[in-house]
Amino acid sequence: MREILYRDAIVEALDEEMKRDKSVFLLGEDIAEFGGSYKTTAGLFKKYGKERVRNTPISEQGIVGATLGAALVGMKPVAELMYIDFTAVAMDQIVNQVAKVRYMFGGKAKTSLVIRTQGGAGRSSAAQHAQSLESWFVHIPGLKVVMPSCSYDAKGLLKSSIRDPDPVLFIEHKLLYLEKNPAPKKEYLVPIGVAEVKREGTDITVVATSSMVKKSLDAAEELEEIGISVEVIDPKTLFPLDKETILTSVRKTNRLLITHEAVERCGWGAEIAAIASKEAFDYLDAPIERVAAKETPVPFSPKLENFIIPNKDDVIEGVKRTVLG
Amino acid sequence: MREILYRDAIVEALDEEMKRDKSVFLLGEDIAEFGGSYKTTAGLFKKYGKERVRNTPISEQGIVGATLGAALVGMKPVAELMYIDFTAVAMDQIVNQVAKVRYMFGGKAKTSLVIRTQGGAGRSSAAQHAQSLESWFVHIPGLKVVMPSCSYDAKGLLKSSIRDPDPVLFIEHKLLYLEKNPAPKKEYLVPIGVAEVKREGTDITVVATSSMVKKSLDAAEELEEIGISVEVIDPKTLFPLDKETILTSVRKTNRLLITHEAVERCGWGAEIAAIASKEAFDYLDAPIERVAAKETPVPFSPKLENFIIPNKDDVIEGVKRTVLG
Amino acid sequence: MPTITKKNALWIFKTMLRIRRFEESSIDLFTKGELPGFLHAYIGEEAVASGICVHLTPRDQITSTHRGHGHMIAKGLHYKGMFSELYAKQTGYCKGKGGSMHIADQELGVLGANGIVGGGIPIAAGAALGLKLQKTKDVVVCFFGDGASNEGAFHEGINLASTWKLPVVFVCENNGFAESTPQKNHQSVSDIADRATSYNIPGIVADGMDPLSMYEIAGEAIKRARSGKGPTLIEAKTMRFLGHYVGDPGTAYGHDKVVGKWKKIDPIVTFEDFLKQKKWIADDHKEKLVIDINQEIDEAILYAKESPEPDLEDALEDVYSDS
Amino acid sequence: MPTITKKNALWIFKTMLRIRRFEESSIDLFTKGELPGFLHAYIGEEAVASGICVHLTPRDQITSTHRGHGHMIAKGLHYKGMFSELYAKQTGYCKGKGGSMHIADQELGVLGANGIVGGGIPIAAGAALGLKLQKTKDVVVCFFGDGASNEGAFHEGINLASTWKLPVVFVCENNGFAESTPQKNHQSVSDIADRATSYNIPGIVADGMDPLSMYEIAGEAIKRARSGKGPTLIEAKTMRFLGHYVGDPGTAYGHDKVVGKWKKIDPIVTFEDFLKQKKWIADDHKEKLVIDINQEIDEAILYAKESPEPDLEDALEDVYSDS
Ligand SMILES: Cc1ncc(C[n+]2csc(CCOP(=O)(O)OP(=O)(O)O)c2C)c(N)n1
Ligand SMILES: Cc1ncc(C[n+]2csc(CCOP(=O)(O)OP(=O)(O)O)c2C)c(N)n1
Ligand SMILES: [Mg+2]
Ligand SMILES: [Mg+2]
Repeated sequence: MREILYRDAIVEALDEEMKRDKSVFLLGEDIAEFGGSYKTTAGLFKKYGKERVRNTPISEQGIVGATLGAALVGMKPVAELMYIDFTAVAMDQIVNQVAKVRYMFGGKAKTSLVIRTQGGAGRSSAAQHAQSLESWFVHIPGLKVVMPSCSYDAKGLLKSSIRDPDPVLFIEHKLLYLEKNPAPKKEYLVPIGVAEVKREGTDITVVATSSMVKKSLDAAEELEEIGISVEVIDPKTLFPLDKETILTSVRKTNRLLITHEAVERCGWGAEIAAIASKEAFDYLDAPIERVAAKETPVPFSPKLENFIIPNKDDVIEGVKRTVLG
Repeated sequence: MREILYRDAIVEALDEEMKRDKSVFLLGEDIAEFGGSYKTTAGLFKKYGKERVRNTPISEQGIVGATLGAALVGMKPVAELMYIDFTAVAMDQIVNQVAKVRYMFGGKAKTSLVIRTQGGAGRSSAAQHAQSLESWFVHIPGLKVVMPSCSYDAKGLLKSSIRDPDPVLFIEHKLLYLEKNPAPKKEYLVPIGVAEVKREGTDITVVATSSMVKKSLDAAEELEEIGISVEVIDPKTLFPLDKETILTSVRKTNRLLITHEAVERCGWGAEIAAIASKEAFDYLDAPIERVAAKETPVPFSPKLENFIIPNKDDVIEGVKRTVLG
Repeated sequence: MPTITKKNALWIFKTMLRIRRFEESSIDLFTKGELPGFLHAYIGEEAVASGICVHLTPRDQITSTHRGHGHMIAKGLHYKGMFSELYAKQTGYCKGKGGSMHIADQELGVLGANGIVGGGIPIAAGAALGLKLQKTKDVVVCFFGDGASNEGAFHEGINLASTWKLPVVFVCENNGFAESTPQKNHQSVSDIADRATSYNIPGIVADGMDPLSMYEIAGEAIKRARSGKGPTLIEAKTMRFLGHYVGDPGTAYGHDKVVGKWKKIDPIVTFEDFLKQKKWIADDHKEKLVIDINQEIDEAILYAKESPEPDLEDALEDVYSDS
Repeated sequence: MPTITKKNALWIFKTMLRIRRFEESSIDLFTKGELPGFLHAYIGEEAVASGICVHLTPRDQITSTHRGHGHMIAKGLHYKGMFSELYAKQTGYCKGKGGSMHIADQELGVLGANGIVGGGIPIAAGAALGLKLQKTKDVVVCFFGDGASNEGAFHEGINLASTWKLPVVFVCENNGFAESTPQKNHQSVSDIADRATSYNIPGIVADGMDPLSMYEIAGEAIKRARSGKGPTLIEAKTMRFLGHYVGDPGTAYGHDKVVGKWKKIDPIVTFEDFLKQKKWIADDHKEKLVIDINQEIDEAILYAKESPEPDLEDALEDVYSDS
């Protein structure tokens, strides 16, 4: 299959959906001629022009509010917030407006919109440009939260998100943009709310999101060599959650480790641990492990950043703790 | 002991600390002559004047930013955000500035400040005035999160929060304001980071926050009658967390139920379930229950609001499920 | 001399009465304990919504505020759906899930009241963007208060609308108070219209107690928006005759004191005089109108009372499109 | 004729050189791959920070931006601590935890660079409030860019400062671009100083390429702030000579094209001419200065390179006061 950069998969998804549906348009900071800080809209300004690829002022409340307003009158806007850290600037619009209008209005609001953003550490961008805040949004009824870990899913899930009638927060990862992996040129969709078993195994289930998927697959390779068989699951969508795929796996392997780049406390992994510890209670042979970032803001120093962000070895250690006890 | 309204306990704590320390001052919307939407600053404007009890424009980013700026130059501001729902408007200042400056600046920032707010449902104030968002803030390293459930703790914990060198998000509950219960007039402090066993029991541990504490104690009363002995723990501080008190109890009762008014998914209860399921793994005789709000925005209709918010009977049912299996 | 037609003048007069009577009745019901939640009454400000919405078609959109009943009625929402919503009934505009602060109706172009001060402003800009991209000639009117003009959302929303020349009219209802706080304590400008300078758009002070002033100024601004010339900021100087919310004595900072002077220029009274001068209405015209309106209100209240409450399961619906 | 003293003029000249050379060296190191993260260079804008900070004492405070090196140096921060921070060393101003976008020093009144555009503006207002409550005569200078003037935080921070007449000077460094986006595409005003109207405070356009213009206008504004008359909004028209960040070709929207014209009025060159006219410096004065500065830079870089990296445990400290 053709190999493509994760960031180009985003461009391709946007391009295909804009071609397909005139009501789809893009807005965000420096997404037009500049093509976006991470080049995820490269070429689209040339192709679709300034009406449908709109540079906004630096005003995140304005961007998200405008996105919602346009959706309410029947457009399908796709907004870009340059860093997930900046969702904090637009939090009122995202949480009190976008997520709630349908419900508050008794179901009659049109809210087909996507807010694209990217998170994660690894580039020494320090505390305000490297957070992983997905659990905030999973906590808010009315939002869907999608987090692709590879080019194939990035394209297929973004297309599904744009077609979805509900607001979707689509979270990319800054370190994945330059990773190349397979994704067909032809039209395809990846459904929202369906997890994928990325690797089958029998000794332990590892649920990993975004950048941790690759790290977990690498960890699984190494663990194979010492005779530990790891099943790796990528939920892809944090909400709606494909609980069954995860629980089925846990009931098979009897062990669970959850790993993400967000800090552990009140992270999304806590929810998965709470669900599994209850719904697979009689199947668990060992305590559920969480491999997450250490509980600090993200430091600038690469050495420290690398220390607080979970890596392959942390996953390996966690698996060993769980399997070997 | 003297009985006092929860809201008056707040006033008393502010009054005592303002008297004690000239660097303490208050700012917020309508807190001056009006005394605050819930009268939690009543009388203080008259007593301390407009310099130390400051009405702000309606601008939550401005309020929190000003709070941080004043703290950085050595003041001890206490800000009021009228509803926790409005923290979303100030989220950037709270999360990207207040919580992180100490760390980003290498430990040299003065950040002794308190942000008071109130959450919870029960007054038909609908989706934008009734949320419980505490887990957002527990997820952010750099913040302390305090949630008093009675007048005694409201006064003692607010005084400790004002004296604390770190930023504290102090979350009150709109339905508790008019509840009267004991709190001494004399000076006392309630330490941050210490949970309290509100009722001893042997069959199950119920960890309850804010408005759910009273509901859980009432539930425990009733359950007593059918022979189920419930231990009720109020963490009081969601972070730093008094893990030991909770774990000790769970290791004794071998059962755990967590209840709060926030929605279940990615709520604070998930974190407690994740911790207990791991650290008390060998002690648990039943799956951990969570009794939380149903996963919707808060509806206006009292009938629906009452349906989605957990009550005493939900706690009783949850306990029965867990204890009687 | 204003160029208003008799038809428009009578529409405005009737609409102001419809708003006034709706508010009086809902206050009455609320005080009797029949309505849950809380209410923010529009009484005293009727000329603003009426003088503006007379220019709007059902396809034009508005965003509103916590004090939104007047906007809704002026935009054509019916009493039955509104009272039913205040009663939290299934037949309400939001099936009882929204309440006073969240009434909306996409058919009639109401993008919602809003419980977040200033929250509707960027949404209005976005709706205007949508209407522009759809190549319609429809416009958006965005209502908000003096207090809201201090929120970041005000700045971001208007900056966006002016930069993109969007078809939206921003209407600041300056009633001199933000909850208890007098304007001079929450901003250092006296004319909020001056803030238009920040966006290089027209900023115009209108007399919010005078329907004709509102009519003329709004007419211009809406024409401007329809013709693609971009947004206008209108500041309507007005006053709420009651406290911030129903039950608020309004004694802080002497709101109760200043109100008296404003009641003397009650827009309904002064506009009735104008209509009589013009011989556009007979002496008993108002009484007749009020009788009809009261009857409609009584029917609507009865309808609301008799309407079913939502079912418990309704609470779990409308969170997502498929739920 | 400007009233600047020789002493102040020389301080400004030297400070501009110190900034220029610091930026040139850090760009050089960054390009060689010696520095982690990313850098936003202040080259071209030196007159702004220098012409303003000459008026400040160490007790006065500033808030800065992602493009903050110039502000830091003008406020007196030393090369060693700054290079060490860019190198992410223990000896950096933030122990290597902050980096270029978060350098701060409370001793010298630097409340921090800021990675959030506009994030420092309400903080500056709050610091000014604190200084006022402490009955000092100290002031706060708040730096931000043209792009930042579209953030809600700009509006809320200045509204608060003007309503409370706080001792703060807001300095908008208008370099005509927000990342790639030209000013005309992100706002409809050409003079951001006009936005002062929204807060009823003085709004003054200064020539950000001319240290004397900055010196005069900032002097007035700071005097005004110290004497309790409240804030001023200064718009410094300037230009960054390089791309948005080090590595950005700056080709979008022709930034690279316009820059040439601005380089012709390089503040360091023009101000040297002024000083020579004034006979305040000899012909080889600049060369001598540069030699000293270069030596200081070399020492600082060496110091930074030889400084220890933070220990792993350091990552876990400074989250809370007791951690
Ligand atoms: C973001 C936010 N902050 C605060 C409030 C609480 N609040 C509700 S109405 C109001 C006053 C609004 O004043 P104004 O904008 O002048 O409108 P008015 O009530 O005078 O019509 C306030 C502070 C809110 N609802 N939302
Ligand atoms: C809230 C927020 N939005 C967006 C960004 C990304 N960003 C960093 S610098 C910048 C441009 C800032 O432009 P301006 O304020 O004019 O400052 P300049 O870079 O021109 O000095 C942007 C959009 C950010 N850091 N913070
Ligand atoms: Mg008002
Ligand atoms: Mg700029």
